[in-house]
Amino acid sequence: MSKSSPRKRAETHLKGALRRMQTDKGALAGTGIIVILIFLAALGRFITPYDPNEQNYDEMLLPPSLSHPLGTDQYGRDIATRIIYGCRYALLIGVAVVGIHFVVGVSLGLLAGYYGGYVETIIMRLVDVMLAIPSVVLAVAIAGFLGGGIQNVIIAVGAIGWRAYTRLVRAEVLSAKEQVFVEAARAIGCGDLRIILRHIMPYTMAPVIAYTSLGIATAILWSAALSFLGMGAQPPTPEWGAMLADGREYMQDGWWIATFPGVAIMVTVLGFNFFGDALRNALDPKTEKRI
Amino acid sequence: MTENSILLEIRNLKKHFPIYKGIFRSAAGWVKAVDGISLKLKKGEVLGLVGESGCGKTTAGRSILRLLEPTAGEVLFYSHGQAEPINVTTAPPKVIKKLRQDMQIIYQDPQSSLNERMTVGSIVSEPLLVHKIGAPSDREQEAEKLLKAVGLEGDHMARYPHQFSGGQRQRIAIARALCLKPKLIIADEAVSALDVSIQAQVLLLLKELQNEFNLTYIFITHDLAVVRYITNRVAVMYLGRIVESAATEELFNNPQHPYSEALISAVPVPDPDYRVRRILLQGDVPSPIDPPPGCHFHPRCRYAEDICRNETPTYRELSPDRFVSCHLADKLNLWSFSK
Amino acid sequence: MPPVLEIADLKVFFYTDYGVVKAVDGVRFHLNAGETLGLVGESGCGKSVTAMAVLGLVRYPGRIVAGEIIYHQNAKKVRLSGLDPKGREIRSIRGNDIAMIFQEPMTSLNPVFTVGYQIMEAIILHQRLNRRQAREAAISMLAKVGIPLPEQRVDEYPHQLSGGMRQRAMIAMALSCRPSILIADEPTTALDVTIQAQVLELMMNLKAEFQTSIIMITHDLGVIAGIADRVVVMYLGKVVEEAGVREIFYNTKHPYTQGLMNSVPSVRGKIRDLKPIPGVVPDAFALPTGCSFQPRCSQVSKMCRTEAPPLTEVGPNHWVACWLHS
Amino acid sequence: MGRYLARRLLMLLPVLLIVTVLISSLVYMSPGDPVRVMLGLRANEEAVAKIRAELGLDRPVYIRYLKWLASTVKGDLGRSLQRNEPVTEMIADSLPYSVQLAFFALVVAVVLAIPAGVISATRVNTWIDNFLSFWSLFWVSMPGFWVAILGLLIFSMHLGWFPVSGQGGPIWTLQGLSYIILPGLILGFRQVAVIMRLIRASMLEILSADYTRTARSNGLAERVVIYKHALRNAMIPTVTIFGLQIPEFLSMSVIIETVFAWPGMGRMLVDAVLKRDYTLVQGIVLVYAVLVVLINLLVDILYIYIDPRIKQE
Repeated sequence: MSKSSPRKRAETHLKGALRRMQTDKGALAGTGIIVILIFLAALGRFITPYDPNEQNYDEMLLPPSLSHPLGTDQYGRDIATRIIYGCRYALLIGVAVVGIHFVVGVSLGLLAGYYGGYVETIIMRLVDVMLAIPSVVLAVAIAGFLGGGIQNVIIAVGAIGWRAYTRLVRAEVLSAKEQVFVEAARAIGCGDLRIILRHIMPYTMAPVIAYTSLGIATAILWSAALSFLGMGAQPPTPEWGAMLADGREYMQDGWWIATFPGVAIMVTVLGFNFFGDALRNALDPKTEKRI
Repeated sequence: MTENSILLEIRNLKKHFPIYKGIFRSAAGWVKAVDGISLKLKKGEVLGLVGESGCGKTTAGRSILRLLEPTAGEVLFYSHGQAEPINVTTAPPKVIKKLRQDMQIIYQDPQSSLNERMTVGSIVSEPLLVHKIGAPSDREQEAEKLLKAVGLEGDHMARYPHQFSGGQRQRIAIARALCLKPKLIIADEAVSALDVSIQAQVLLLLKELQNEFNLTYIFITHDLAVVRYITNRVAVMYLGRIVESAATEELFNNPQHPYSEALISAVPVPDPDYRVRRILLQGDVPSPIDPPPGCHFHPRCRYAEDICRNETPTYRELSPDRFVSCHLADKLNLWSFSK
Repeated sequence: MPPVLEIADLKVFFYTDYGVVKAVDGVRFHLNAGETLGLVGESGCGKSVTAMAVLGLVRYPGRIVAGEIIYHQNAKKVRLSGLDPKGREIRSIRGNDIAMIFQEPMTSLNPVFTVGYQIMEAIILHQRLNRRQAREAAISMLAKVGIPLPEQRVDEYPHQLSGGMRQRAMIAMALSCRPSILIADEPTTALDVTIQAQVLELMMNLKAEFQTSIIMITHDLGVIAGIADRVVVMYLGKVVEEAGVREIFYNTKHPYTQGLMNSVPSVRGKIRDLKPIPGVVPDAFALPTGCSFQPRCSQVSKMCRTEAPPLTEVGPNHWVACWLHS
Repeated sequence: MGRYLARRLLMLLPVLLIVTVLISSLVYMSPGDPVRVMLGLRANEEAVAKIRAELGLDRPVYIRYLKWLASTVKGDLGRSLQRNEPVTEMIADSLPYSVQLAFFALVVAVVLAIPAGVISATRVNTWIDNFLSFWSLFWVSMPGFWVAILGLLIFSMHLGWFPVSGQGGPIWTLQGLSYIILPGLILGFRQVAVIMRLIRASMLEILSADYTRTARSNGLAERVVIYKHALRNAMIPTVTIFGLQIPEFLSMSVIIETVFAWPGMGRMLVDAVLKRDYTLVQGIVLVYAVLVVLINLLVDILYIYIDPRIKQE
């Protein structure tokens, strides 16, 4: 009904999306969580009086209290402090990993979708190969062989997630190519580069951008999993996954050790998922099936 | 240059699409979308290319502009008073780019032929930018002038396509097509998606612009009433071939090909007293992958004889400027609609 | 002829995020037994929504907010507008007493079931036949609508049929329970003109055989002129003119109907100049005051701007909603 | 149909071949010497050299790869560097456990997700839809290993409902079942979330499709329209995307297996990586790839059954 009524028409695509997002509770919650996360990552050190790594054997395994709101771990370190310092790692890993995914995935997707033929065959076979190996299996293999450390986690998780972007972008480019405006651009004499950058790219970006937020969530989950398995950030780095792994043996002595880092991961991931979900719905309710 | 000189000549143009099958994706067959069409187009003429869906009219239009690579044949474009025409089918990319200034296209669906992410101003002036014509401010002025010429306001420049109705979008598309001052415009079902009252507005506009800018049109459509209204000459296509071409009124009054006859008789007439028994064709259009032998139309033709089943009819000039591709053309007494 | 369907003061509104769209705003017409009623108008005039309302198929965010839809089932009067849209009563009427065919033959059949199965489903539901009998009935319906090799086609999937064949299958499905009313929503718009001629001919033949009354929704005045007995013209959710088909074409009263007539070229007769209606259809969320056609009307008066004209009878069975004629 | 499957099978071979190249090169490029890990830091050079020669590690990379490939084709994946047992046998021992767990979880997922997705789509924007949507987003956002740990902590250690971890015999015995329930449910619930979202999205689109309108206009009951006409169509995109989700599903199972000390392939993989048991890792990754590829083939077969348009090909 009334698919293009002028009232609706008066909004630009982006404005409409923003308006829809403002009324979406999930989007508000997501935005709130992300803002808090960025705030803690930037200014968290000024909030907490403790050092994240200093061991204090007088205060081992203390339950949550006023001075240690989330308790202390087996080395007497304040868990709240470590979680606050962990925000930086979560954001750093999430953004860096998605950066790799975005650059690699989007350019391969554009190439495959636009040129087709052999270029497409080669790229998509490569994606098939990558899709044949379960992501954690591959990430575990890569991280395991590269050795631990944040940097290697980023490489390992970065190496596996781009395939989703390639598929997504390629599908979008193929649908863009069926849009008459792309042929219309050729009809007025546009070259390949202009068509890709000016006409196709903007068309494909809406779902990709929404997916990016979901991608950050996934990247944080995977990297925490790697750290948890002992192939990522190494103790005493206050990375959430590593904290969990570290405190796992003490969980019968103190439920708080394993619980709160997990809550931190969950809330962060939930925030990015909320935001990405809302963004995706706002930009195009139909993209869900294309991924 | 006289008004009657040739602008475009199409010689035996073909476009076949391969159908891939199997592991090695070898071509298992061909869709003969356009299978050898020849036409001449004079300057200032409006040529209608009509036929039902799948007859190849749209593919023909795109092959003429070389938005699709033709499989065979020649498209000769006589521009800039040169004695030697440009062969569009073989011209190098540079020449093609230059040629885009002379040949433009308007599409059927104004929803998808305009880039949603660009403002109307930049859509209309993009051709100038691509061909590096004028300074930015000139281009903007030109775009504004064009928008006014097609009946829109100058202050629509900063808006986006989705803020306009279907008819207005089609006006924007027309402004873009006019931007490079082309000599030839191919209108591919340009008014088919529009509501009746809006369609009439756009048809009138196209007619006005033709006089104003001295344009030549190829009007691709399935709507015979529109064709009769706007064209001087018509070519009727069936399964990738032209079965008949003639001056518009000639064709509508005295079709010489059984398909044209049936096609015209099938069009509903907005007049309750016009009662006529229609010629009902049997069955559907056959697949262009495996068209019937002989005359493509023979399985549905009520006059078909043995020769039609076995021999492909030649496309011949029956009388001056009147071409038919039917074995029986001069023997049949087809329905005359001239009363 | 007694009426089989009466619609009075029907209002269907859509409550969207952007505001209320009065898609159907006080529509009034009736359908007589055995006649073909043409419902004409451009996109967005509410003709399809009216049809959907008859069967209770208006979907969220749309709602029937007022009006009566009365169906004369033999001697009984059934008030369709009062029935629960998901309830048993309306369902026993859908497809059985009142059937519908739609514009898009390509998407109107379920791709995962065979054509025969989809026809049988309605037959089994409404006629209490067993599977074998229903299958026989489906095959004979397919034969009736001119589908070659019906015993074979009955087991084929929609994608194996051409557009024309699918529309025939839709007609077979719609007529399989011998409905007394067939609502055809732009049934030939998506078809090629030679196929359209076949399908229209088929519909008219079957109408005679099955004694079905038809509401033919279309924007094509040619189709209307060819098959309708009576015509209702709609603009922006309202009926602007209603009359017999010759009366509508030769004694056109409403300026909008006149504008439509002057906008269509024809393959017959003298080539006339087109005189299109100026302007565009107004924003559905902000309808003009008074007569909704007044911003585009060439014969507008002061009255038109302030007050909506009522539908009045200007000749025998000729109704017009225009201040020029009251 | 047979030819279609044959073609699909044939297309899988190059994919698997490239997978072997990929994992082998990963192994060869990685730093650290497995022999030294085996023998400890204080091993003397001679012993190292000897073992290297024994294992064929002194040969050029491509020869090692080709030899490995040749024996792999014959079903011999080499010997574990750590335990000196045949990798093939080790995998054959652990694979059934992984399959059991995955199967249990999938059954849980499908049984719960389909009604949840349908309910969500048919009651769009009501409290139940919002609740289910939130619930699914919640599950997708929770780190699997953390849920597993919490589950262990609460249900096994604290409440004592289930055994703490490990595996307790065939799952058709009560004891075996008691071991699989917790990891199986945790693995399954995440998939419920994923599948439910897919079904909801495609149902929403299909419920406003033209053919749904046709079904309604024929007088079919809403229940028939939803569960027969719409759901069957909604399964098409759902199955497609679910096929793409298989690797993620197996990924999660690796983590769950590790936390619950489930004696499957996933746990063995993590172990092997930590101990730099390259031959074992190579073997397991290959088997995982074969699994993914085979499940995708199964999905394709399912697809033929659901979507009649495929049969035509």
